[in-house]
Amino acid sequence: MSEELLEIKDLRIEYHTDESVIHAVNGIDLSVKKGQTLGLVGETGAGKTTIAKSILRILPGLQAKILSGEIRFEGKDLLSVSEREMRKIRGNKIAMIFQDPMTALNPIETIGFQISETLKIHNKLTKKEARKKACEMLELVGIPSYRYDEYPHQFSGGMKQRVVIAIGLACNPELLLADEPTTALDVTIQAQVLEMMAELKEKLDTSVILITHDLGVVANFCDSVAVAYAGEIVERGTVEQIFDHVAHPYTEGLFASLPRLDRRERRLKPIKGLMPDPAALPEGCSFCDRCPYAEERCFKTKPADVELEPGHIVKCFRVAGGE
Amino acid sequence: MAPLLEVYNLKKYFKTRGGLLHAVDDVSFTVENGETLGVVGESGCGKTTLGRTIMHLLPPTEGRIVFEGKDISKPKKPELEELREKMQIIFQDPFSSIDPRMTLGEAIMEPLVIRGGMSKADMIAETRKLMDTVGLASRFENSYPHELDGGRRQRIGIARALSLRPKFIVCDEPVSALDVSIQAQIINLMLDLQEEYGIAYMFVTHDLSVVKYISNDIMVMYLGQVVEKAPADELFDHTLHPYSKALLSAVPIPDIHKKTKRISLMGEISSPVDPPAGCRFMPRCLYACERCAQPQVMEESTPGHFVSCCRYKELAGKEEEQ
Amino acid sequence: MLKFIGKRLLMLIPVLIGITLVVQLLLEVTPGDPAKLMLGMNATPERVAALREELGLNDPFLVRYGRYIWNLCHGDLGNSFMTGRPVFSEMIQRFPYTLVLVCISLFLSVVFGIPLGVFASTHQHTWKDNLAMFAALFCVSMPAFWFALMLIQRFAVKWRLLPLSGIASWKGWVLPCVALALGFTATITRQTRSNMLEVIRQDYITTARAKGVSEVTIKYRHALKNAVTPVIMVVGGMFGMMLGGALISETIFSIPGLGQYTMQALNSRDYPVIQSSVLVLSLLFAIVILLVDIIFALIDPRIRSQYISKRQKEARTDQKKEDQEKGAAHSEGR
Amino acid sequence: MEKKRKNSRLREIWFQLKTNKLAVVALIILIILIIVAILAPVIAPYHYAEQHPKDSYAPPSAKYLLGTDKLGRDIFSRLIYGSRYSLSMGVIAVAIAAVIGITVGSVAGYYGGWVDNLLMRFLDVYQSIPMFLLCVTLAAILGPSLRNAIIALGICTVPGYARIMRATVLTVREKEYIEAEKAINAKDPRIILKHIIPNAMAPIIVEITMGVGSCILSGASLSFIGLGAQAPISEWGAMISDARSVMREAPQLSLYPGICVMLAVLSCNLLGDGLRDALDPRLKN
Repeated sequence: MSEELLEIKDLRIEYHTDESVIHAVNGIDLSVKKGQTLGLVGETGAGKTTIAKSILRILPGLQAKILSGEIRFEGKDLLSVSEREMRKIRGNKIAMIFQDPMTALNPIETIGFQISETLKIHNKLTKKEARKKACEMLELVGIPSYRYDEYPHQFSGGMKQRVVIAIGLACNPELLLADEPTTALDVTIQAQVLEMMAELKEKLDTSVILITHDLGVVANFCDSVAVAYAGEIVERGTVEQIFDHVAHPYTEGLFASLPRLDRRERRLKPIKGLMPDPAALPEGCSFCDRCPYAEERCFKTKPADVELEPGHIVKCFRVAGGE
Repeated sequence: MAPLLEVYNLKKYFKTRGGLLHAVDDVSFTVENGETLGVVGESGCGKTTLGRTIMHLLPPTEGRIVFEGKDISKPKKPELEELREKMQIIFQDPFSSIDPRMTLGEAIMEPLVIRGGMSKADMIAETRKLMDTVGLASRFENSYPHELDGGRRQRIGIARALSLRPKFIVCDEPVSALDVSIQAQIINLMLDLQEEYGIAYMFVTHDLSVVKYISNDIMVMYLGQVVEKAPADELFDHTLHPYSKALLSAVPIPDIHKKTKRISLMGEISSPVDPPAGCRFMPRCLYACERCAQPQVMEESTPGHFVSCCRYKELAGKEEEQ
Repeated sequence: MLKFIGKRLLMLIPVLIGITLVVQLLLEVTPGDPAKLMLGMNATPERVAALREELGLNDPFLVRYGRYIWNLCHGDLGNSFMTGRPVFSEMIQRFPYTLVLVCISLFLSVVFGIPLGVFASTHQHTWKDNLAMFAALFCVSMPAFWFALMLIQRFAVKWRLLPLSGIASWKGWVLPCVALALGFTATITRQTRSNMLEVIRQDYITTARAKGVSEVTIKYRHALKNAVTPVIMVVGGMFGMMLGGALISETIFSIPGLGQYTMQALNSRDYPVIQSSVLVLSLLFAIVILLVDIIFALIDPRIRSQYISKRQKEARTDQKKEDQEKGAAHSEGR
Repeated sequence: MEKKRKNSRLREIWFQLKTNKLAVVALIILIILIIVAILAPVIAPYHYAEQHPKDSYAPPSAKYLLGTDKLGRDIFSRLIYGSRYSLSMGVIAVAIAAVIGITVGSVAGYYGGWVDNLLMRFLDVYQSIPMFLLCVTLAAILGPSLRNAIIALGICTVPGYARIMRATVLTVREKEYIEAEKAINAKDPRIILKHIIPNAMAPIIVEITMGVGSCILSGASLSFIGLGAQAPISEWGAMISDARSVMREAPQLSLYPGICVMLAVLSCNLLGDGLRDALDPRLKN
């Protein structure tokens, strides 16, 4: 399809530490359509952040190794462009928002500088122009522009995250990678920030990859979903496909273990056990140990992607079973 | 029967350079035997301080705490020791609430060792039993906390709290640091334990969906004060206080067909240092009026449902009109 | 800002009183009679007693302390027991030498130490870093006086490039400054490197990277600025250590500064001089620490704004305290 | 169970330390130095003060491994004996400083309030006097001798330990697990001895290791200016001091003891660095 903005194919990433090799990302395929929001859902250690950082090629160079794969963005493979070219993409065409607003801002520079810096780099603006644009950005994220010359410690957590978003959106990027942008915030502040993000996304026509562990956030803000588990995408599709026609046992388990405000149940149905150690993944399906439907073949061979309906792709033998 | 825990007008102030920080300000509630009181609120609302004050980890500034009919506001040392066998606490962060130098077995056994009066063999047996109860395999006995995952570590915390057979446990955000699938395991475990041992919980959290699951009564806090208090279902069905409503509506529901109408709040939580006398939520409230600058009184709207808002009746009426 | 400086100046007063008290007390517990020392071995007891009376050594401690402070306030530091000359004028004369020595050395340490530290940190995991770090540790572990002797042996005795001692020309300054600066340069190098590595790991550096900022800008603008702030703290502490080092350096290279003066006084138990030296050097140290605090506040907005807006004052004071403690811990780590 | 745990903790540190080759080398050098110091009379061919006037300035030979000095004393033997004085200077001074410092720091840190305030203000004054200046003054006032130099060194380095101990105790004290201990009725002594001190030890251990090095260094300086070990004691700094006057004739005389000081101090620093990484893997880069 031509409208795909970003396409990731068979991406594999390992981390090498002193003691072991961690298989962080194990052959994932992903795509984001123009103007859409993809929710990347998964628990701690599922490899979500690694995927996002690999798109921008800002993984820690010494430990992380990209083994294979292709990240196509506007027809170019980001993994093979030069560092120079990549720098022109970072912050300009693809921007990233980080999880913890408390640490994501440089404590000894003004927030104004931090926003205008990216403008100066990519749009070749003069100091004055950059300042003007940065002030506009501040107003856009709901911060009065007279606070341009203030420092991060003078802002609350929610405000800081707004600044981080302003930095991300300053150059009007095609794609915004938002890594758990609201996890560190309180619920009411989270609602404010998410709403603002959704609005800006519409206004600027940006595509978004929203990394989160909160299915509620996904339901409210995303067009399509990819569920990550142990470095794989076990299920992906549109929100309707995922929320109304759950196919993968892990996704099913995720929904069942969620305490819900909108239902009355007295007992949750958790997934048993733990995520496998990414340094020692099982031979077969990575979910086999915890899966209530696991069969013999699940332990032996890795299931392949199965397309249930157009766009709804699941990595499981059970759905491929032919029923 | 009298309630297990009664708290009257509890206050906890901290002296800071800027003035008095009202962490907990005039909070009253009761907890029945074997039931769960959920305490919800955002960061800075004083919910954690409330738990610690009841546990006497922080001395209360003012107010009365009655446990099993006995006033324990200012306990003497032996009283306090006796009390702590009946009241326990589970901490939020299982990464930091266990001494990193203790093995799992030692950590669970420690309360027994401190209480004394048991032979070493009995203590070891009891430890194994506790580990079994909370679902920790005995092979972990000699592991260090940093070798375990968050879920197992939280199980250690629960086993420790359980070891003295308390009647009441303050749970301070016990599942907030955990992943969803693990969180569900721990919540179920806590429910099972409550059923088996008849423990009463005070469950402090910021997560409304969790609190809904586990609580009989729910108390919503804002800036050190209780704004609304009601049985769980009642609170969710007939939310009265504007803050509770906003809080509820802010939780994204994982269902694409039920898009909630969000009530967006203005601004952020104000400073708890020397707060004004009126309603603390006033600066952010959509319905604030002049009367809100007066001190608010807790009113009982329906039996068991308390709300601290001078306009709740009008607002309820308004909503119906719409 | 002025308020901040004023406040810090006020805090100097109790410290100074403390120092004078400590010095007075030290001399109090010292065995040996200054009067006897002054008159030499074969003085008659009568003369000693007379001199004691004259010097007021028989008065109670508090009286003597009060008198000392009183004189101090009038710029009178007493007369040297040995030469009989006023200590104050003597010190004024010698002061510039010490100041020049310490300042040049400090300047050298900073100018070489910080870039070297940055260099090492940017070449982490390569032989360049390992070599730089080992060399730095080597220099830290070297006795400064021994290094000075080795320098003299090579440059002055063997090659005759530089004068053996004395500061007749600029050449005379070279060896003392290099000798004094070496260990401190190494310390700054180590400190800068570890700060840089710490900062490079921070989230805001990743943010900068994600913005498309070039690696060079990241390292030299974003990281360095953050990494250097604690180094400034260390430099302040280092000034004190350099003053201590000047005692030996000046003696070895016969520089007529305060260090040499103090050493001579110590050897001859010239109490007024000892007392004044400790006081003056400590005062100098305190002023430098004050300057460092001010620079620190200028660089770090978290501290600066503390004196601009009163909001959230609390949190920031705590932050500052923490930083200072860290700074103190660092400078003590040396 | 108790024993096993302690062992495994030590093993863990050792395991971490082992990966740092330099630290292991440093540890070996230090152990050798300590053995040499203990066995000095056995190893050294001559007594340190034994003079051979005929062999003044003898070159290195089988008889005198590193030659002799002006008075014909065997340099090699003097260096070996010197390790005794130099090392003991470092170790004893640090022991004095650490004991006082740890006590003061823990008290200030744990009790806080006015006790803390008083002690810290006192340290402020103390530290506003340049350390080496205070040390020299003290040593001079007490009278020049090895013992007095050690005492002066010990007293002057107290603030470092006190501050570090206080800072760590303060952080450990605020940890949630200390609160958890209070919640299960653990009493103050148990909390301090079993939980706070062991968890606060890591930085102090590193500081002590490094401190021995810097005390050897400062001790040598004191001896060099004649305020430490007195002739004929062959403390390394004193040896350099002796050799200074004959630098033209016999430069090697000041070279050897200097190298010894450097080796000892370097080993302490390397080991300290290694221990810091081993005790707190987080800091490892």
